[in-house]
Amino acid sequence: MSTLMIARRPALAALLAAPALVRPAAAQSGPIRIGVPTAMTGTWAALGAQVVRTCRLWAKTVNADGGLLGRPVEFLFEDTQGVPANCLRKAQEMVERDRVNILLGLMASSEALAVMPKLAEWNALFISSVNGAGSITAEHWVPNAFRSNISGPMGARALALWLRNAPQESFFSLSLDYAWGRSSVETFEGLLRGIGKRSIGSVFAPVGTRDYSSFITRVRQANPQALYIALTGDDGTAFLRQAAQFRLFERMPVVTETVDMLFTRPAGDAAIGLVGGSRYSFAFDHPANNDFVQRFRAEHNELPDTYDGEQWQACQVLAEAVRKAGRTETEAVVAALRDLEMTSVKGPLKMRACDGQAEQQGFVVRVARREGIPHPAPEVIATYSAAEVTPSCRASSFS
Amino acid sequence: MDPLALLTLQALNALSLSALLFFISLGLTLIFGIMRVVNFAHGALFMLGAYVGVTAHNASGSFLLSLVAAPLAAGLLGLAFERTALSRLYAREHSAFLLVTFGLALALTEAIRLLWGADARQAELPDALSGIVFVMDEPFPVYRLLLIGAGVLCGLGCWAGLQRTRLGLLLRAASQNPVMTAALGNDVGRVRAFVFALACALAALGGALAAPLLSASLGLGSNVIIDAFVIVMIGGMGSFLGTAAGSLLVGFAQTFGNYYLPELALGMTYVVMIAVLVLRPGGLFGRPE
Amino acid sequence: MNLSDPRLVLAFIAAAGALGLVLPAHATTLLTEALILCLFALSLDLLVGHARLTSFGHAGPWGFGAYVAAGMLLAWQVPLPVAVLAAGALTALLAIPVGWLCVRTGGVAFAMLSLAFAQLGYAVVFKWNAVTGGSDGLPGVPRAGLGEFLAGREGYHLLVVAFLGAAYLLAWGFVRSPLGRVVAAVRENEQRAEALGHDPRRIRLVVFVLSYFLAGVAGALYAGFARYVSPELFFWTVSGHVLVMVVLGGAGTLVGPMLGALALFYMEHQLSALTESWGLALGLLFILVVIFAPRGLMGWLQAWRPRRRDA
Amino acid sequence: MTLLQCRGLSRAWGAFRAVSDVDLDLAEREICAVIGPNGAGKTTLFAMIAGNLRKSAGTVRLDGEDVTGLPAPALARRGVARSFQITAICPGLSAVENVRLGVQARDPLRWRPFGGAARMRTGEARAMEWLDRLGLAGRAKELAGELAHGDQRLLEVAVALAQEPRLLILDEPTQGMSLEETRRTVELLRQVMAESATAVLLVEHDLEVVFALAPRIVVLHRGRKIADGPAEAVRADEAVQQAYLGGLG
Repeated sequence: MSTLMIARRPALAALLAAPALVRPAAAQSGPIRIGVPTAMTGTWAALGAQVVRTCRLWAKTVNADGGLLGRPVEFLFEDTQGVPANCLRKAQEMVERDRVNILLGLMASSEALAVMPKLAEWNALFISSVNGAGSITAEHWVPNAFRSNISGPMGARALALWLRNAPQESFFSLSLDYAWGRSSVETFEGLLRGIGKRSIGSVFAPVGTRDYSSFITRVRQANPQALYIALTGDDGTAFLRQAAQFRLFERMPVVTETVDMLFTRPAGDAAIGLVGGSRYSFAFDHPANNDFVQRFRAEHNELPDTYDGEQWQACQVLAEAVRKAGRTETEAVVAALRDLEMTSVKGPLKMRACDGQAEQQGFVVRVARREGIPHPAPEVIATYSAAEVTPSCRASSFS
Repeated sequence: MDPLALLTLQALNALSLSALLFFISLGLTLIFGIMRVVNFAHGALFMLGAYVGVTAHNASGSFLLSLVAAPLAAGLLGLAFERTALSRLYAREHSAFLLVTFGLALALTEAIRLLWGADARQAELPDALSGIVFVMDEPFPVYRLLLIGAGVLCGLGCWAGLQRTRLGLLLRAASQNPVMTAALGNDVGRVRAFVFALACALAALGGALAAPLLSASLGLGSNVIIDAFVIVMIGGMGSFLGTAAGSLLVGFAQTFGNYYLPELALGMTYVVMIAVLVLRPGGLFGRPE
Repeated sequence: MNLSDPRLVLAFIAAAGALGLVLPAHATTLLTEALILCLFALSLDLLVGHARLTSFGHAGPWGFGAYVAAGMLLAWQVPLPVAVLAAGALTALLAIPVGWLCVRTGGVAFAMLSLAFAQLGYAVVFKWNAVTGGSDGLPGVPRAGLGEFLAGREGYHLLVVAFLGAAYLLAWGFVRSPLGRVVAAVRENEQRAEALGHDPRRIRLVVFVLSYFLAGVAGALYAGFARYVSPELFFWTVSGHVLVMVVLGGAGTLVGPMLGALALFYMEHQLSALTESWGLALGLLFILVVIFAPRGLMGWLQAWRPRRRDA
Repeated sequence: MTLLQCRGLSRAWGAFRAVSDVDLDLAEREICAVIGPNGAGKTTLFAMIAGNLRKSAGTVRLDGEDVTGLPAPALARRGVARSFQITAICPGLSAVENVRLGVQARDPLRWRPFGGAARMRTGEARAMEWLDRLGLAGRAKELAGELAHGDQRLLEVAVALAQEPRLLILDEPTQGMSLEETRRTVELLRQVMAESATAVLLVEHDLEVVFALAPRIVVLHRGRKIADGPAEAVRADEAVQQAYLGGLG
């Protein structure tokens, strides 16, 4: 049983080698190489750390019982800092130097959008494990691209379905002025109309905003019955902390498209009461999920967060497709992925052929103080069927 | 919320942002004023201050102690860096400093990631500081009032230090004419070491004060440096008064800009910066080189 | 063996071209990107090395050239070489008003003004979703009108080598031309330059426009290379990066910055492949290089011969 | 034909009137020295004439053309060359390169962005001639910044002469030079003035040099012109002696 190998192929040898370095035919015998060009340093480092630790845990688990198709799984990690230019370079290098034809775990949506047009040229396939931008499986979709994770619009849809029987009527939206923020608010406002509620305005803070006081004052001035925010990472933490200091949440509940412990934990008590869609929750009671949570706590003695769960699911989807295809060539795995049905950490899942989007259940969670957990953590308060939360083929909105 | 309350609230918001920006840019203008050096590592030092502050606060339970620990740690690091690297470069061109501080920024950012890991860190404010006070029956955080107070206090303290004390005289003399100051028997090398350490300490103090608002995270460094550059440029490089004015100008421009025309906010700061630099290359209060 | 002898440098560039045909696929791709960065560093050296105008905003023309070329290639499928030259020309056109405002100042004020313009470019590109695709950028930039070979990896590599060689000759010729000598005079002593009948501001503007032209060409070549442009191209870290390449290589020698670009690109690539904390290693390396190699790599390489500063 | 015609030149900083109401005419090929105690306004007067300093009042006409408002580069292009009180040369370039820039200054194609290699060579040869005449040929390849102070002054004179100007302004050219260098400079200046149509305006404290070179002397005192005429007459003039020569016989 070969142990887990994280190959760091120094490019030095390759670049200086006069005759092209002949790579052993990896196709059928050697390890199954999976490329993960993600943000290990820089502003996205915390998210990248979750992707990397879960890939390592999954490889360890799979290799412990014989690997995939009898071959060990090997992840190649490269740091992109969340910058599309770096991601392109690293991904191309993995494809051309290390004969990688499977890419997972890209961090920023802009990185995914940069890599996707090249998949055909590289004859490689890409499974988005954490990217939320709706356009990945809509106008920018390309064959060989799939998405196992819940998209931004799907999260907003689940939230809207929960809000149908919530008392609040008027909503105000706050997000950052960039692609994900704008599409998230747009989708949410569309869904509000669908459930007979109204949006009384929205504001987009410039990227890099650190002080949210003027936006908190604006929300208070608009005085909605509920506030929708599309903020994550450092921005989410900063807003929650500052809004709590202004006692904003005593006036109105706040809801969000996706609740990650990544930004609710550093917000501390300020996050209690936050309701939102969830792309993955450790609290979802399901045998496959409980097994994963138990393994994760054994390895890291902390609860898996959004990006851990979604990366594990992406690996599960890939494994299922490879087993179904019986080999790892791109065309075979892509064919296997189309209309693939399986059970994942989020319950039943079906990879749609027409746009590669995984049809799966949607969850709504609330952050609360829970016994046995040192910091406020989400609990599942509603689940919605795949049919209810997944947009139609190649669409990112719900007509 | 009636318009007057709104205006007062926004003014207080702007003042608290200006105070934060003042702490951030003070260290940068001090270094530039005295040593004509642009410190690329300023953002990383600010981030270091946030991390050390949060860790000290959680360890000791006292927020005040974190406001001492952070500047101390960064000051010592600054002193060590100045003695080992910077002191060899004073005879060299500006670009040497730029590259050395760029190197320090890269190394320090990665060192922080290795020491504290990738996740954001935070500490809960003590109850005394996390309360609110009602301004025209609208809640306003006590912590932000403290920030404004600390900003004014630190501003007066630095102004008095520079204008009223012998050390202040020495610093100003060294900034205008290092050769002559040295000729008068002062060890300009030690003055520069002290100034660089003090500037690093101030950057870290800014970080420690910002931590309760932002929590300590790896993204802190890169955004802060741009605001600091803008303020120091608008106010006037090396001019203490200019930094205070620049902080207020940018604080109010961002707060009210974000409120009334958020669409243009991102580009507006730079338009203001270009206008000032074109009309007065030395900045509002600085003296052109 | 004088390292800045143009014939030697052109041979060096041609060798890089030939190497690209031999190396394994991914190594060629890396080399192509490195050569584009050489062109970018060369463009900045005209400003920093020859006019002693340290710019903190060289990502401005780089990003602008990339977006103009991407727009032309996506919208009208203009042949790539035409798009690259047109992008350079438009960047040079933009450089006239921008330059007129920047060159009236010097030292740090110039650095900050150039930084402000580049950040303004970042803000505009970030916000103008309809045209620039906002934060998602413009994916799928076609290598139009190049035909089968040139659009391929080796072909594009040779195209970049050709542009780099031409740019080097242009810069080398300019530096030695009568106007180039006047630029040196303005750099050395403005008062003397005025007494010789030259308006320092106008002379600096000429260098500024030429530097922005080459930076625009480099950006456009990058757009064709990566087939993707995003606002990050304008960010200040890119300006910091290319400035480090110039200073690391040795400002004012045209060849030095190109060496600096290769060295920095290669070090970053190697270190990030070997360790996650490549930032720590690279940062410490910069500090050591600045202290022990005062005039950068070129200074170090030519250490045994006193440098003649007629360049 | 009058080359230079200054009428009512004045310059004041607030209340302090550095130069007040000075008229000065200079014919082609005429050599005139301007003397006066320190602070008499000599350098200020020259700065106004050469366009380095804006005038508070007065007009300057060169070859009949009103050049009052023109900046220094425009005047330089009209044939005015000068050296400065504080030596202004290009320290990072070699001595011969400095002088070659002087030769290039009057070349119509001086701003060609490419080529011009042949022009460069002839320019450099011409520059070597000037360096030779000033005894600096030996140090042609050295960086100007590394030359001795006296040599740098010589070099600056060479650069000005290389421009083959119609009006040459020299601001204390021999200040800081050794006796030998001063003698060589005076000899060269006299030779150049004889050969070419260059008019010279000279500021100099060393009276031997003044009387050796300048047939005509203008005396400034507290910004006003108190004497203007042939050297002998001025030497005898009562007011000049009283104000400047301190009653020297």
